[in-house]
Amino acid sequence: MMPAQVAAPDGVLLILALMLPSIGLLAIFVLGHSRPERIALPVLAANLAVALIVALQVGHSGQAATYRLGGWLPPLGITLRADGLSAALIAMAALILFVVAIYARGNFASKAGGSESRQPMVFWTLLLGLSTALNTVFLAQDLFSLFVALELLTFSAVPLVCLEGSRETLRAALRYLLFALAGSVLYLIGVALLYGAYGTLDIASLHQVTRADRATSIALGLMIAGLMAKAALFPLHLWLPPAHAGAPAPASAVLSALVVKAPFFLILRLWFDVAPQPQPVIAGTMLAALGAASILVCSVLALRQARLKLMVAYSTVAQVGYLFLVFPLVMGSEAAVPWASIGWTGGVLQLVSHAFAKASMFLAAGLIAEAMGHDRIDDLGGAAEAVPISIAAFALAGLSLMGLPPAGGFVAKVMLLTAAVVSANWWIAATILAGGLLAAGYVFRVIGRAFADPAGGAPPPKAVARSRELAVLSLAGVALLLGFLPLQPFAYLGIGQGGMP
Amino acid sequence: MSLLVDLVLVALILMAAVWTVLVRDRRDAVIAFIVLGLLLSLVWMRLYAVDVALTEAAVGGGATGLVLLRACARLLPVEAEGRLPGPGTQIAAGLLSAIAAAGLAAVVLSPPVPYPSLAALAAENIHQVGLGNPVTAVLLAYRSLDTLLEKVVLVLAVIGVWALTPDAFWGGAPGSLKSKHASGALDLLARVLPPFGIVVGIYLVWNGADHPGGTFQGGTVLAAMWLLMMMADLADPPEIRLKRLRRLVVFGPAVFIAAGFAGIFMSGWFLSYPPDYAKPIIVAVEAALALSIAVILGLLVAGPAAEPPKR
Amino acid sequence: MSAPTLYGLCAAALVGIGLFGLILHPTPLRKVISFNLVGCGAFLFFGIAARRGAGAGFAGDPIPQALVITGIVVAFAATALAVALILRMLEAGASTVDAKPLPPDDLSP
Amino acid sequence: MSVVLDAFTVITVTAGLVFFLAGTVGLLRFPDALTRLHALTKADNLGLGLIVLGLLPQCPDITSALKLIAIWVLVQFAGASASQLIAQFVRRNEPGP
Repeated sequence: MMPAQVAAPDGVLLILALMLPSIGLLAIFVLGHSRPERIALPVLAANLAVALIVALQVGHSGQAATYRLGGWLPPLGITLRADGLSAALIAMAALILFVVAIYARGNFASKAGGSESRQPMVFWTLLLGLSTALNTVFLAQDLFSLFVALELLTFSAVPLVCLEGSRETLRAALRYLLFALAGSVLYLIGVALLYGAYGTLDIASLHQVTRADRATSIALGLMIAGLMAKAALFPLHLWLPPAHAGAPAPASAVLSALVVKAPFFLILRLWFDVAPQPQPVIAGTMLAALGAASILVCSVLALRQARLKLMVAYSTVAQVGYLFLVFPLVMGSEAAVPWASIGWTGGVLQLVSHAFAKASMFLAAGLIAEAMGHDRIDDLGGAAEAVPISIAAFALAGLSLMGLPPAGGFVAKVMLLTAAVVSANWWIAATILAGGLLAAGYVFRVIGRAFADPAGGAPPPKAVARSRELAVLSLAGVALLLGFLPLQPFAYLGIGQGGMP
Repeated sequence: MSLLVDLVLVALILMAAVWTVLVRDRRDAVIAFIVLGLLLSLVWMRLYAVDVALTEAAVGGGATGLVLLRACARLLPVEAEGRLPGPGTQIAAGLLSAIAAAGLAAVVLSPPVPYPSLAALAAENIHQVGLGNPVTAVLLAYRSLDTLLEKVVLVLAVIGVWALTPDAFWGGAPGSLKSKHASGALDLLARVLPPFGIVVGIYLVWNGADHPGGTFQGGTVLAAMWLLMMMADLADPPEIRLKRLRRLVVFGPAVFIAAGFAGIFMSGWFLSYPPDYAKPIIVAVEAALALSIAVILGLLVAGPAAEPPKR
Repeated sequence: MSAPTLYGLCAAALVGIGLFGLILHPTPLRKVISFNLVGCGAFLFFGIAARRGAGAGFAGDPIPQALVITGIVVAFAATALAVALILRMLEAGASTVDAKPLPPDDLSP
Repeated sequence: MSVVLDAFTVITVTAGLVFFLAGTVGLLRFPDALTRLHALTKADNLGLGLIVLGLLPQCPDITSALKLIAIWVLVQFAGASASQLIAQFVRRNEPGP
């Protein structure tokens, strides 16, 4: 097999998606600059441009963009590939990272002329690390490269949790790290078994050869179990609330909006592209049952939280639970291919709209805490006057979580609900409705308190920069705009699906 | 006879593993783990994976063991040994682990026929990169993206460890690795060994193109020499703000990325090498990487800064 | 029984023993050591895949061998990060380090 | 000629193994750390020396022979230093008899 030595391949943008953020983080590290945001922001802007161009190209050509590293064909070499889903997700990640970066200038911009300080340097390098990691997770087609991508994600995310350095955040970071490492090693064992069984780790090649035998089931079971721990699916969610609540607001936003989605995306890939068809019904039902448990248990826990950030963090576990409802819904649908079913489309839309809504919510929670000096929900009286735009953004994002029109979460949840009804999965339909009601409960609790009169003797709220409030609002706006999508499977997400090169 | 050796080795490994988990004292557990690492490098020799054996001995047993032992020493006064959970949890944990092990054993006992392998493909293409060591060909050519991304992981790990520096000490040096008790033997070792170690490290990198060896193995030996000198107080841990230090960390990954982009112009693909120059480019990249790996491993062992920067 | 099969069973046992330690031990350092045990088992699975895939003049399939080398280095970096976190947490004054869930109000904003 | 060399190798390597065995027995049987160290280092250094000596005639070229000798020298040096360090540790923790 000669490597195909073709000149100037057009998938070279995929390389830039991986390399630009890496180069940026190396540059910040080596320059020891006093103002790392001056490197990070342009890099994230360029990353956004690259992601958008890739997404447009994929849509324009109607084909997946691929790139073979070093010209080596799989199974020997590694392929990067942007199908419709991957392209949409790298664009989503790049957009959220960029807006978060604009917001984070308020937290981590350093003084001109000073020497390098810890928090800005660490935050901006790791934010770029996350960008590399997410782009790799969404684009790589090789199960071991995906392992390295997951490690990139872990190593970028964990130190962000304990950036502040308090005892509680350090403990939360350590617990996160232990869960993430346990997840990685289970995933790695699965990779080893798959290589032993098929002699390839390329997803497209595996798609064609996997058999429904014991080795494959055990390998995929271990990998999915490991990824479940990383995606904080009930009952493996214990690490998430303290970690996401303890991180600084911009880091929480990225962790909740994007980082927990990466392992779910990989489960989706394993389930639809690697696992032998048809997938076992019992496994799909189990995943959905755990998802339903996440929704119900963690929504109730969110209702009972006294702190705003912890409430938002518990809501993340609940909202990620919705994603796992997809598996039995797709199996129960009559669509010829998964991505033509409304269950699958609803799941993807839930992923994207939750990402925007939750990023907006955490950033809003950060501004509210900055303005009020605390984030105790019961004492939020007067917040609506102090930071009206943030409260508005919080409420708009909340619409998406509840699944009320006209938010993106509404379209997603209606699709999931319809799929549940059509496939006669009544318990799933009931869970979706109950989850929406519970979400309404915890969102309105905050909004209600925010419009109350300020408590006597409370210190006057501090002002926050308008540009940061607008950044928050823009994310909530995107979550809202997604609500105007038609209630049907999108051709775009189906581009290049099926694991075929 | 040959299988007897394997049986004895497996028995020793299982003993070390059980000891690692069950022994009460934390330090004993670490020592058992280091013994396990050395036994495992023998296993890798038995599996004819010499490159892995070298890496396991150097990184898996050596560097990991050093990090864990240092942790034990510093944890000693502070942390109480934890209380184990009740018998119910223990039995459940045992059952779960036993089921996992049994499932994996079942997979091992029913291998596919014929056994799949990429050895033939790797052999067919190795002339294009001009290397004699197929493992190096995989790491630096066929699957070079993994190796490149893993370098980014290492840099992120350094940043992650440094992120744990208390704010007042940012820019300063990690805590001294020096032993509390002066030792003539250690001092002598740290003076005599490094010249040999550096030669061995360079040899391993150079040799890695065609024979077992390579960047990690060589880089780890170099790191070990640096750490030895720090432990004997012949070298101070460097201040983390130093530009020179940061350049050394980034040097390898930067050269690798640059070679990758050069590949686009020279032979069409990112991380491809023009056949005539493949070997010199790969050896140059490996040399740069080995230097950075040595520094990074040393920094990871040394830990976050523990004193304020000097004026 | 062939040597790779024997070592494969050894790998399965290592994973089991490591998982047991990971669940059993409440202290994070012991969890990290147990994680490394599981990791060793995972690497050995690649090792037997390599040995069983010997051919084309190589005594082992070089691809899994290379993957193990990458994996060992990543596992080391993870161990170093975890150990640094453990030590920093104790410096920050945590008297206990058990992994019980925090009470809900234990986090400052 | 080669028969003589092979016989030499067999005899010296076997002798080396006997020393290793003696060292191991000493490690297990001697009463305290210092005497165990004594048994271990003396016997193992000699054992390794004999094995290296026995293998020298089997080397295909001079480089391999030099590598073998280098291994012996380095192990000697590392072993001596390590046992020094262990002995110092023992002395600090258990005040001598």
